[in-house]
Amino acid sequence: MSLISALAKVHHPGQFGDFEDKKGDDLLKISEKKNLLIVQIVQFKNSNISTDSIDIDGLNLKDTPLNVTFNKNTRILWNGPKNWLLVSSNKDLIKNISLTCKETDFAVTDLSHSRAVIEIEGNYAIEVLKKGSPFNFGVLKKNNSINSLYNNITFTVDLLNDKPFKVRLFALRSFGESLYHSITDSSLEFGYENK
Amino acid sequence: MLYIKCPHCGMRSQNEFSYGGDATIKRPELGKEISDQDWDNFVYNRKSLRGKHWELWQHISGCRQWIKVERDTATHEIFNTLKANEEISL
Amino acid sequence: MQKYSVFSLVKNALSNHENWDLAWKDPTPKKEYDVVIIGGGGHGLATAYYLAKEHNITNVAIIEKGWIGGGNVGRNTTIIRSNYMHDDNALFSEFGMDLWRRMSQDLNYNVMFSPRGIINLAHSDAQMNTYARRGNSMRLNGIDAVLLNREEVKEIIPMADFSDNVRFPIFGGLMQPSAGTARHDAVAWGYARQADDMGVDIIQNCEVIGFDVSAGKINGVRTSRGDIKAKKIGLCVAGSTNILAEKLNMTLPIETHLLQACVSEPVKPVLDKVVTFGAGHFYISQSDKGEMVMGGDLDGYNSYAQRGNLPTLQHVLTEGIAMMPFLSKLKMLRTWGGIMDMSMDGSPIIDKTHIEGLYLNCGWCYGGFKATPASGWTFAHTIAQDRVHELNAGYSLNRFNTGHLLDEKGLGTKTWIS
Amino acid sequence: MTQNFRLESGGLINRGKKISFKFNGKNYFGYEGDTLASALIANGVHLIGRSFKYHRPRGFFGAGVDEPYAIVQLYRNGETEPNIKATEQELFEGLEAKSVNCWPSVNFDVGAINNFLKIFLPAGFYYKTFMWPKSFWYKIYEPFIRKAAGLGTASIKHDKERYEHKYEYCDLLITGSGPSGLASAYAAAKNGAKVILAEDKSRFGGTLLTSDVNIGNQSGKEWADSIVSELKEMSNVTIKNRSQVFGYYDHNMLVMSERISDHLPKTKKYHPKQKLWYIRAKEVLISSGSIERPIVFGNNDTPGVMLSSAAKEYMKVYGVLVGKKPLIFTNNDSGYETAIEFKKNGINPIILDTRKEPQSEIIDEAKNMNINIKNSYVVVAAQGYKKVKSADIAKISDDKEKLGSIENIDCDCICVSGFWTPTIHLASQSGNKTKFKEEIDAFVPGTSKQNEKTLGAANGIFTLEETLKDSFEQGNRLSKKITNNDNKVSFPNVVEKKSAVHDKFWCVPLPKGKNYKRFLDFQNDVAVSDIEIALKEGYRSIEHVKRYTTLGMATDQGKTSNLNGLQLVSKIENKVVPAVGHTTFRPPYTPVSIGAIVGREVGKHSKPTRKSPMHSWHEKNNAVFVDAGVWLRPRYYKRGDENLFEASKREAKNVRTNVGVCDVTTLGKIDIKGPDAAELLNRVYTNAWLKLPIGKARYGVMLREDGIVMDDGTTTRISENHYHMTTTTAQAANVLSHLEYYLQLVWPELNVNVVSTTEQWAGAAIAGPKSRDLLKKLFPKSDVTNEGLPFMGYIEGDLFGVKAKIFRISFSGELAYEVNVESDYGYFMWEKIIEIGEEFGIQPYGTEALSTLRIEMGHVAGSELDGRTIPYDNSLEGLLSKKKDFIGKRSLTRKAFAAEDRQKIVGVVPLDKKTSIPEGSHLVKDSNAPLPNPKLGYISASCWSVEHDNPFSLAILKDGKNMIGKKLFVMSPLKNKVIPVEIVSSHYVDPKGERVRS
Repeated sequence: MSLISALAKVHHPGQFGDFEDKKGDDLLKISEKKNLLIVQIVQFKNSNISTDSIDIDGLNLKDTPLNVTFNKNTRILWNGPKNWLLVSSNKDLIKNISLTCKETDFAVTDLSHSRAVIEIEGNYAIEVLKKGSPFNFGVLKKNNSINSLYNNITFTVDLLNDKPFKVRLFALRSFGESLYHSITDSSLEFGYENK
Repeated sequence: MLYIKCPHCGMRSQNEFSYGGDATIKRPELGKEISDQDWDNFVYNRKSLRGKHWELWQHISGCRQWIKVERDTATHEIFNTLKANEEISL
Repeated sequence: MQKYSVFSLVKNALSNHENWDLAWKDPTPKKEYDVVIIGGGGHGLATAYYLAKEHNITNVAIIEKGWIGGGNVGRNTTIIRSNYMHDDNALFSEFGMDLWRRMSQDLNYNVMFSPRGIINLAHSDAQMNTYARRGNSMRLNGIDAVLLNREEVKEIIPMADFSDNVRFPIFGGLMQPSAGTARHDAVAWGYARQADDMGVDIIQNCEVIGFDVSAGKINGVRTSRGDIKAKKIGLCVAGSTNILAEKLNMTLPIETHLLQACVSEPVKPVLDKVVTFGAGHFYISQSDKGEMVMGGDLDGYNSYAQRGNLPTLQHVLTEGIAMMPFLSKLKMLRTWGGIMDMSMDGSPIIDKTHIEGLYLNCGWCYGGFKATPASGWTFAHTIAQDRVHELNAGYSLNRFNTGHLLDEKGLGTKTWIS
Repeated sequence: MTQNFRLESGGLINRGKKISFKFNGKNYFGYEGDTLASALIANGVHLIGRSFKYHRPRGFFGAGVDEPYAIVQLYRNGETEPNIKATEQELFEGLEAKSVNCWPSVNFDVGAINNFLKIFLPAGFYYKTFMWPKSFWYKIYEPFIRKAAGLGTASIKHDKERYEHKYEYCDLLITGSGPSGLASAYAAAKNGAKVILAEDKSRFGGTLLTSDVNIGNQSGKEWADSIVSELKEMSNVTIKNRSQVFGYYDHNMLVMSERISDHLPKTKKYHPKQKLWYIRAKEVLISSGSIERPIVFGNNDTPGVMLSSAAKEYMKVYGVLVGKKPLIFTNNDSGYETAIEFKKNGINPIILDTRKEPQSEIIDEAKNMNINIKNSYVVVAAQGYKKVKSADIAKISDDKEKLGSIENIDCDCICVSGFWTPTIHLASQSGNKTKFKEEIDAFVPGTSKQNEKTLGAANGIFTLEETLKDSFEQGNRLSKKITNNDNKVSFPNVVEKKSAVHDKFWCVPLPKGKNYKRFLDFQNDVAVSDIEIALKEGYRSIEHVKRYTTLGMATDQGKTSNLNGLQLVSKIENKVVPAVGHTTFRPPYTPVSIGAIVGREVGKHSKPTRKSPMHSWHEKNNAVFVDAGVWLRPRYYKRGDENLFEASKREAKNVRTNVGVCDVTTLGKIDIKGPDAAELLNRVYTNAWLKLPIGKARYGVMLREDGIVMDDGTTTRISENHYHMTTTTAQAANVLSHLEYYLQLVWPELNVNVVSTTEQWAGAAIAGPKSRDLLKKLFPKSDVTNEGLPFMGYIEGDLFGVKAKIFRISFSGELAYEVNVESDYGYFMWEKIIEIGEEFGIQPYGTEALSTLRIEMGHVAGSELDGRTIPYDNSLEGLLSKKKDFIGKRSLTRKAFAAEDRQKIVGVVPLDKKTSIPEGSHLVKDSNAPLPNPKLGYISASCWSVEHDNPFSLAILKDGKNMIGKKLFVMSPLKNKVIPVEIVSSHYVDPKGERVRS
């Protein structure tokens, strides 16, 4: 059986846009991130459990805006009050989450297939985002994440690194190709390399 | 473009939100007898004040929370925002 | 009254234009009138005109907070049409179309009614069917309507996007050939001039402060220029309806919202139809001056500000370019915002109220300008006869209670969604 | 070719680089750094176009954004753009421009006949005539008038340029790089604030480029250059030229258009032509300077009459003389500066000063240079048609009412200065209530409304020292508020010449017996006499005057005319200017290209497109797609030469006889979890939900509070506290928001989480009598018998190693299932279904066949649930619980909703069983009745019934319940059709619903 990722039809290797004479981190690198575990974890309103005591892959659930708690494999993005988006390369983690976050207190929903994920690396990555998102990226620090929108498509931004920038963008899967177009089109001015 | 303070996420641009109208209208309790007039007041009739009023927005491209915003309808100035579960004090 | 004509123009030219009469006077308010109309917009002026002309009631004052014609009649996209689905809306508007066709002559004022036709573009078969439902309804009501296929649309408006690089291809459209535009300011001024001539007092810079109501009856109105008595008062203040309703302790099925419009720089004639986009909300026509007159969605939140924000216009113009890509190269010259009564079913209210002698004319949503003559005519009738005319019977206030709604769009009570 | 009007040296142009261009077909050259205007003037070209109404000759009036009439049609890189201001367009190699609003040429323009008829064409003339005969307005007069108006020509070709947007945030946005802009930016930047400095022109420095001042022992320009280069080096500063901040919106959001490529022969590949910046600034400093006011006199629109500041700018910036016999007409010292500049370049100007005995340093300097100065003198009228040849001048009395005898003096240009008007547009847009400042006869900003401050000339401060002082201070103060730094910048020594007080004089009286047109608005041909007529006729509010005469409504938006218009009204009405008021300033400050406002969301990308994981399979298999909202769905799969009708009939038939598969991924899916999930469903759906067993699905309808049907769908109980809800494609987002609304605001006590899982699952509907046989092969390990998986049952299965959800639900009315797998496996699932289904004769079917199937079954969908119908209308009243309350229930008791003869869904069959019934037709009793013919109902959906092989439609019909068996007419006047029909039950196929349970 074959898996077909959200951007399989549009993401092709190569160099595009105004890429000539550009190298290193001045040339943007764009890739699709596939096969990630993406899980929404929501704590119910009447739940009394302290989320600090929850341990998922060694990470806590912190109810702090912008906050990302992370380790090598896993990043837990604050998604709203008592609401997190866990993103992990460790697919088996889902079992662990279901055991840790009991259904009397938490709603755990696997959304792994519901997102298209684009990663952009390079000095101009934030400049690309500024072309379509009204968010004030001046306040987004390394290991922060936000939900906002890009050219009218709702998306999540996770800033993994800032020197040079490395950001992961999540959009609903069916919008993936449109967001991909928007992002790559905005990147033409800087030139980009598809990985 | 309005700049709205989401009580959960902080200052965000209006296009992350969708509008929800008058925040002071309370839905009558389910199963309770209610007069025609009161029902019409709930479904249709609106004060639509000029000046300060409370309104709902949903942070639809953010944390998806419904919030309450005190805004001046004549100047668009925003004075206060509250979470869904916080009561408006008029 | 001086009659306007080519001859009067020549005559006055030869006397250096020094002998033109006042179009309307600037009277001091009297203590009492038979009827007071609040609001010197198109509808208020038309109401006074028809009160005098059709019902011989001339002891009438129009009181206006600012200057006449300064509300939505002075800030709209001037579209006139009767392409409605619901009978009540269609028959009312078509009655108005007849008044439009005669208006310049009736008023002896060229309102430049230009029946150039309106086309609503359709972008799917499903939409063609929705338009067919409306168009057939119009035809059965005796209103002109033509269903156009893609080729026919292309013939008439070749500048629309018929290329392959289009998100929502054009399938066809519904055209009302007799629809069109008019010079909006002239409508207000024309009505004002005639009403004034028949004895109506047009009182500008006069703000309503409160009402004199006792035992369920209206006795008069308190204004910034003194108290004025009247047995009958007509409220005609789209955009400020909620404010005055509050002074009367009434809560109405209306919210006040902001709608923006804009014009491009003038260019030579290129578009001779009114066109609306079917895959969104955008409408356009070209004025006699050459400006592209464009509008679309509400700003989407309650507002009295008469000033909008750019993202709404960006959204509207995005649809404009999607429909007619050449617009991209034109420049936006002027933008403005109007505040309007958004009623809870998208249709207006012309009715008596629970207060004897108080009459209500409001809730015009986007469609007030085209309704000016029919609204004035039926409102005058309702005030003069103290009963609704069959043309405005459907525009009752209690329809929200009885459920006899006139919802053309099916959007319900979220008035900010357009 | 030599440039007769180019100075030997001087200016900021690059004389080393010649640039050739074409104007009205003739070749010229200019230099790098020229505008089209400066290059044309250098070549002695002054006739540019014709005015709007009278077609009078038009030249140059200004040197920048305030230009009212030097408007051309521009040709660039195979494209053309109308209404370009020659004063703003920078010269590029190969530029071509043509005059507008003239025919056959700008030199000989037939429209100029209007000029001779002008006494018959006063303000508002068209309201008074063109009314007879009635039909002539639209047919004859209007087309004629429209043709005459309009300036340039729009090409209807699609725009190939890119336009981009940028959202930016900063501490201080500073608009304009003149002395106040530079000083405040510098002070703020030194304090570490994040600064954006925007300059409309290509050169930074504003008036410092042309004024004769000294700052810190440098010339104004040198000082500006040094500040600019320092600012450019600072990482906290963004400094942008060719960038106009044109709009000040709510919450300190300003919008700026950056012209990235307009000055280049063509736009660089992958780069935008223009970029629109949405800037949210903590503080805004408006340093937009001021615009010189004209003085109004006879024929003041003749080419060669221009602003004195413009004449100076042409000399100092472009090394161009606007004339060789200049007459300077001024009421203040600015005119002297221009005269001095002429004199320095070897030209002898004459100054006419309205003032009697003004004294100042500048005047002394002019006197010392032996410049001819005539005090208490005015220009009565310019003479010359296409170019100023001479001027009628006269002495004016001290009260400025009476003119002395008229003399005529030779001149080739008249440079006018009527003092300065602060550019307050942005402050006014911000909501600042502006106030009238008597000393300068102009409006200045009042109390700040948002976080904005206005500096320098824009604030009515016209001395450099004061301007710089205030600007340094404000830049420091506002940045300190944000950064808490306090790095003071030392204040430089400023040397400037002191001016004398200006004369409050703006309009030259008409000499006796003369009838010169004295223009206020040059583009729209609005003269003093027009305003007089408007007032005489009672159009007295300034808004009425403006609208009646079109004063200030041209493409320059009255930048040089509004204030003089106000002065005139105030004089005639005998009111002070502020009592007359001014019209509101609205964005944009200058016209902005619509392409820039829209940005990159054009063409195919004007809206996002949503695609299912199986989209590429559909594409490969000849699917013809249909838009469902922003989703693309297969409408039918074309085989050979089939059309829509044939293909959908084939596909539908195959479902009824064999088995079909349809992509239903687009249906909204909402995952509902929590202890109170059942309670939530019970409140939002009209039927009962508390007792739904695990592993079972149920159909539900939800209403809006006003009783109208909002959506329908099935919801399945997956486990104790876990439900899987489906919605229609169209309402998916609304339903989720609706649930969140009730959970967060109305019933916060319910512990439920809702989240969209639409994209998590790829969905395939498998329908038809052979669907179970297929299912058995797809899921050999599962029990999919009627007992193991009954109608409305749910199980989980294993599709060749992929976990699947199997729902036994049916939209087609056939035995049917819906299989969901995780989206990455969607394509795999689909291929497997097609592959294994082959032996059962499977065919994919699209939305059109889906419609056919649901219509003949009488299932309601979007065309019936159209936001106007209640459950009863759709025969869904059986789903209304009597025992419990639910959203919208109370509204259903209303009179019209409960009426006996309420509309209801019925079936419609043509009597001849042949004629297709167009959707959108109406049902009437009598097809020959006079109009308006009462309509009894309408056709909501039509199909060709594959079961009965004849046309069948659904209709919403008044008193439908009692109409079954009746004969009516379907009418579609649009299609010229009258079809006799019989009303039947809406359930045309399998009315008892046996197939779905088989």
